[in-house]
Amino acid sequence: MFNLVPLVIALPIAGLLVNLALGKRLRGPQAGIVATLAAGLAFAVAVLLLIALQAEPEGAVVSLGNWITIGSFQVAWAFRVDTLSVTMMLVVTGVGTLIHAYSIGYMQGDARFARFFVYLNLFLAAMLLLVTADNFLLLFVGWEGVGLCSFLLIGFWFDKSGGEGWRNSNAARKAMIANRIGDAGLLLAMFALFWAFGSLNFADVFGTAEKSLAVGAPLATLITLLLLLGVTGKSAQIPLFVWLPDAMAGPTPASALIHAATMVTAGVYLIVRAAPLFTLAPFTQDVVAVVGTCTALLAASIAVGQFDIKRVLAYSTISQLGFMVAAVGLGAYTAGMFHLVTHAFFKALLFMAAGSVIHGVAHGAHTAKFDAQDMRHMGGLRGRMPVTFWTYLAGALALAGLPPLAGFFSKDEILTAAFEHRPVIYVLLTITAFLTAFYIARQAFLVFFGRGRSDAAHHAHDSGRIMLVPLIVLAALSVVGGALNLPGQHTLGGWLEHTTHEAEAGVFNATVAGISTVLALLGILLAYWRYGRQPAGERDPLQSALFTALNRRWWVDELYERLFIGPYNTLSRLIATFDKTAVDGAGLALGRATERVAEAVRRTQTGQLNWNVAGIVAGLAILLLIVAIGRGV
Amino acid sequence: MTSLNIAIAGALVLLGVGLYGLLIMRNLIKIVIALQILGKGAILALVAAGAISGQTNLGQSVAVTLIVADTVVAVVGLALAVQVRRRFGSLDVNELSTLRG
Amino acid sequence: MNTVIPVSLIVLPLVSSPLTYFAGRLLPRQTALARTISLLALLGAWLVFALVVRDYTAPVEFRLEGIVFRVDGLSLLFAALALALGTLAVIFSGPYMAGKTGEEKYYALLLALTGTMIGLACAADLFNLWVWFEAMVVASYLLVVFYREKSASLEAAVKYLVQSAVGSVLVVLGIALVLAQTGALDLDAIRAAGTSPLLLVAGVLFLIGFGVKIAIVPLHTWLPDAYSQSPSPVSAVLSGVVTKAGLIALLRALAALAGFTLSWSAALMLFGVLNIFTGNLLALRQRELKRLLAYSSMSQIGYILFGLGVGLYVGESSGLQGGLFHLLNHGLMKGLAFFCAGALLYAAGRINGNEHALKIDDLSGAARRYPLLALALTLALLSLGGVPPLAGFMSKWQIFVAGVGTGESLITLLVIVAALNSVLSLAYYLPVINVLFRETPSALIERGRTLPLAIIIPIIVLAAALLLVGLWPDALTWLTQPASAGLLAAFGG
Amino acid sequence: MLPLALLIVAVLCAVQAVRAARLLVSAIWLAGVSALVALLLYWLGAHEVAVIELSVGAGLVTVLFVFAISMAGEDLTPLKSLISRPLALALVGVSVVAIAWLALPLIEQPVTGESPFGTLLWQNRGADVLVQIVLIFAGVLGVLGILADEKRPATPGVQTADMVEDVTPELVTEIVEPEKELA
Repeated sequence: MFNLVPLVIALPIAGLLVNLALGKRLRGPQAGIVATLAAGLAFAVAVLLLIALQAEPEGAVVSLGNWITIGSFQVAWAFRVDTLSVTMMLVVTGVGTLIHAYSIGYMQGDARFARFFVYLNLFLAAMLLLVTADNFLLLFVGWEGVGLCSFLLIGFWFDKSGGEGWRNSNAARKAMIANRIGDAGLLLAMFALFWAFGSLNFADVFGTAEKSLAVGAPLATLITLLLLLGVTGKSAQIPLFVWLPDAMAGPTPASALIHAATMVTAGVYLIVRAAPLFTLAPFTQDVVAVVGTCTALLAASIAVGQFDIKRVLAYSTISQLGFMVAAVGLGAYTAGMFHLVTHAFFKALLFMAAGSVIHGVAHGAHTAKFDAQDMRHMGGLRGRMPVTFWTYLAGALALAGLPPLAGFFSKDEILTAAFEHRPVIYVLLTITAFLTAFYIARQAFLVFFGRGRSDAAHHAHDSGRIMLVPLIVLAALSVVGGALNLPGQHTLGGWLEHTTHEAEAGVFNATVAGISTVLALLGILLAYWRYGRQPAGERDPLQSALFTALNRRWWVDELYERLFIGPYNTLSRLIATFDKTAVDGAGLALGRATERVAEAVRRTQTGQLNWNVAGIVAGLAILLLIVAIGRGV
Repeated sequence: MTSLNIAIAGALVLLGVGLYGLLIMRNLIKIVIALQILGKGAILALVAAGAISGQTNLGQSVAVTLIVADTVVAVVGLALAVQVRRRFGSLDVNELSTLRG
Repeated sequence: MNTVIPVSLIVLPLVSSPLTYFAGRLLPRQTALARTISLLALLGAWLVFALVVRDYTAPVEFRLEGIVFRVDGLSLLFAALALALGTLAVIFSGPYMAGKTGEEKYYALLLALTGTMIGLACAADLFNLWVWFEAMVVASYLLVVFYREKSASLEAAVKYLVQSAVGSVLVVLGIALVLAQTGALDLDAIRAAGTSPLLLVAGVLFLIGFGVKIAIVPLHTWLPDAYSQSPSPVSAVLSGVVTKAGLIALLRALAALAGFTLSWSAALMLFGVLNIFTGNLLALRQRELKRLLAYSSMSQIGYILFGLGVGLYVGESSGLQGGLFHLLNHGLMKGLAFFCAGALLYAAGRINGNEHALKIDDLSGAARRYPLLALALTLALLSLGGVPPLAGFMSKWQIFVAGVGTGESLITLLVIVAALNSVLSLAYYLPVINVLFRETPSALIERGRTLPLAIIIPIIVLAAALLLVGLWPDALTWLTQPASAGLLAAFGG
Repeated sequence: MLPLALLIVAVLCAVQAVRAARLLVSAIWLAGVSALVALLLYWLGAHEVAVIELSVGAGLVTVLFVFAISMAGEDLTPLKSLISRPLALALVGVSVVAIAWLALPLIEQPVTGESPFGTLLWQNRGADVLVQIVLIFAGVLGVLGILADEKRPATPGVQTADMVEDVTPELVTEIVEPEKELA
């Protein structure tokens, strides 16, 4: 049964080949159906693997033969079936299939409908290669592949008219560069691994490392720090997170699949996969936890101040990824993976619900220059889009961490782990949890409650069935997803233990759960206070909140001001400066400097023959001088 | 000063004059002339090298080949120069710097 | 092995060259005949090549009129590359060069070029090596300036000629020094004569002299002009093989001066990194496709040099193998990229010399009109950018592994710089791909005509080869392994 | 010290070839260099090389230069060099002095074991001569290709001629009224 694993990758590839070959001949939604079918079959294979694993939880490695042989260095086409990889496969193909189906509705009528599904299938294949690879090199192939698909999908609408197409392709470029910096870290880590262990096979590397390296060995620290660089790129952590908000330029299903549910979690997966190395490097573990925590807090506070419906979710994603990274940094691998799974459910749901809203509002809009993503133009959609609203609500509450929804249990496990090991991190993450509840409730109130604040909002309507069914399925999963790893049962923990060998099972801590629940409720209440009662017509609730605060000197407003507006403004200024100075242009300061140097070097190509010959003579003179100096002048 | 040393010195000085000419001359035909001067230096060097190592024949026979090769290059260069003059109306290499950057 | 077979490997294309010319000349407007003869000659050469490979167990030596030739692993590797790109270029040129003035000269010189390169790879005598080199360069002049009525082509050819000639003279001076010191020109005899500091100077002269053709920085200035102005099939051959012929000649010459292998390896590594860096920077702001590809060649050559340098430094064949592997791969990738550029120019009907006029924006929307072409170009560019699992990644990876494997911190640092440059290089490859898949077709694409089969075949062959080599990198080991082992032995490792 | 004198004069000729304003004059100075180098070679005992250099270098090449100059025309406008002379001098000086300094002291004094020159020439280096044929062939094709005129809108049956036929009228105009085309 384990031998089926190459099929998981082969099926999406088959799907994309069919679409590539027949793309022009397929009419209507056919291309989408082919792609969805391919994804669905891959999911079925993953389920079969799951069943096989029940009998043999240790899993197996399926090798298709040698790939590279360089002297003693060998890399095989080998795929690993174990509880960790199958968990990832299920998430990727399961959520992936739903998003494929949703896209059939969302991308309807797009000029490049078939191409979109080719990209989606390609992404799926690369992501599955990433999670099933049995060695770092094969993992890297998948890693690069998902990056490439992300680039293609972010820039999917690069030919839109006006500045928008330019912005889209710029966003794609930025994502590509931030990712490639991370990739370089991974590449260097692989060099170091090869240099130290002479192999890139997971089993060889981890086995040798555990035997030959002491805890805290500088080599382990170096390698894991380089891996971490890769993680920060792909999983959008500090300092490379800046590409993810811009990545929202892509079509919403791509955002849901790649930039929320799957690709961005690759970093978390990598850390869990390389857990034996990270265990040997306590320093890196601390760095990972700190990076994750800071990212979570920073991103959550930024999410509070956004008006673009997708940007809120983008920052929320960064923040939640921070939670996961912090968890694996604390050594709570199960908690991290648990949150990865539940987050895939509810964040994909939130994105697709947001997509449904955008779709609905955009259809209601009658003017061309209308921003269908601005929440200030929405409001009161509860009645106009009931299915979207209810499913969205399930996702939002799960994200906010209200019991008994999925997010509550997974987040709670992370908080408990932090509470036991690192109180500071616990405090910071709890604040983040409070902010999370606040910003997602703010979004809910702005979008769905009150009265419509634009003409478009009055004319919005719910999306078609093909888009709503995936929403409903994911909503159900968001509600009951916590059952995967209920306190006391630890199904997922016991399952993953076969791979991670993590002995410690998360303990349920009533205090932690209580505090976070109360804070989540407080956050929602606060949001209701500020946004839920918002009379129609006022365009800018945040500004008006500030106005009220100054006018009435109400302590809640002052607190609000102190807590959010001030820091937020400072932060946003900081971020803006950072963005302008460092991230703009080619993507990074490095990019700018590079372009400047490139321009300077370009000038040396004068095109004048005399100078060309001078180059030759100068080269000769310099080499001769070096030789002369070597001779000991 | 033996005649061999003179040949070697000659080769080096001709090399220098030729390279200098290549650097400062802008007329295409004069650049071909500079290449020829370089070639004369190389011929002297080869013959002298053969004599120094006692392989006089070897040095001289390869020098003959060098003369032929140099001539072919000069001929192609001159043909190019004539064509350049037809197209550009000038032999100035500075005119030939449209391809840059 | 019978020496007739290896001799005919060299002689066949050279003898067919005048045949091609006269066939095209004597029968007016019968250039199809010239094309057929050249194609047949190359197919014959392939046959001979297969025979040589079949019987190949150890290097074969033979004397021709008193001068030693040797067919070894490196000769085979290079002959394979030269024949592959030569054959594909002849096929491609069929429709591409049809009806141009001097078509018969074009084919004759293409054959002569291929033949001289094979001869160069087999030469085992220092001066003979130079003569082959010079003959190769002379054969390529007319190919570069084939559009002689275009001023830009003339300009490129002038630079190419003068800079090549300066390099040649420096090589001759180096030969003179070697001759003066050792009294021999046979490479083995020179090696046997032992070392002397004088040979270090000779090596520097070889490095600079052959370096002009290899386009090591700062001797590279002719390269972007010559590559971008030549007819596209010639660009493919120039960047795919001719540049490497300089490298092969340099390796042969330096191998004879084996006493300074460490210095050579250091120089190769440093020039390698310098080339990677400069090439990338120069390519970054290019808007012309062929010029961008030309600059990218510089950086790819840098990887080759770096790999070879690492291999020589540690005296282990893996780095050399990686370098030679990349040499082959670069031939495939860059050949493919230039063929694609040529196909687009053909489609635009713009093949009367304005080869440089192909701006990157002109590719807009090519994927719709020419999906196969766009896919092939994408593959070539991704492979050049080192995206796994394509051929380019495999060889770069092998080079990097060898570099890290030395355990030297300085070399590891250089590997890191080279790896980071791989990141940088995507910054100019990806936008091109992006443009290819744009929705709105450019004027060029919109009016483009359909591509004939003879233009598509080389593109398909090379694209398939790239994929195959990426998925199964061992496919070329039979060429790289003996070549690197032989080279290592020659350098006394 | 005849050879030294020959060398000095040869170098002076070379310098004059670089300095001369008129191309024709420059070409004649080059012929001088060639002739003097040939004499020097003769003095050194390389008789055959000297003869070939005299006939090819001083003879054939000079004729070619004169022919080419008459076709291309004199460019009398004095051109300021693109690279400043001191810089050029420094670059070349460093290279040449470095080679001299590194190489000269290491060359040991000549070993004399002469063998008759002429007999060995072609036997020893036969392959070089064979490759030379390729080289000359390629060069000839190159020149023909470079100088060929564009294909005219074909009058059927008429082949475009090479070089001489096309070039003659232009050559005449160049010689008779060199300024005409410049204007």
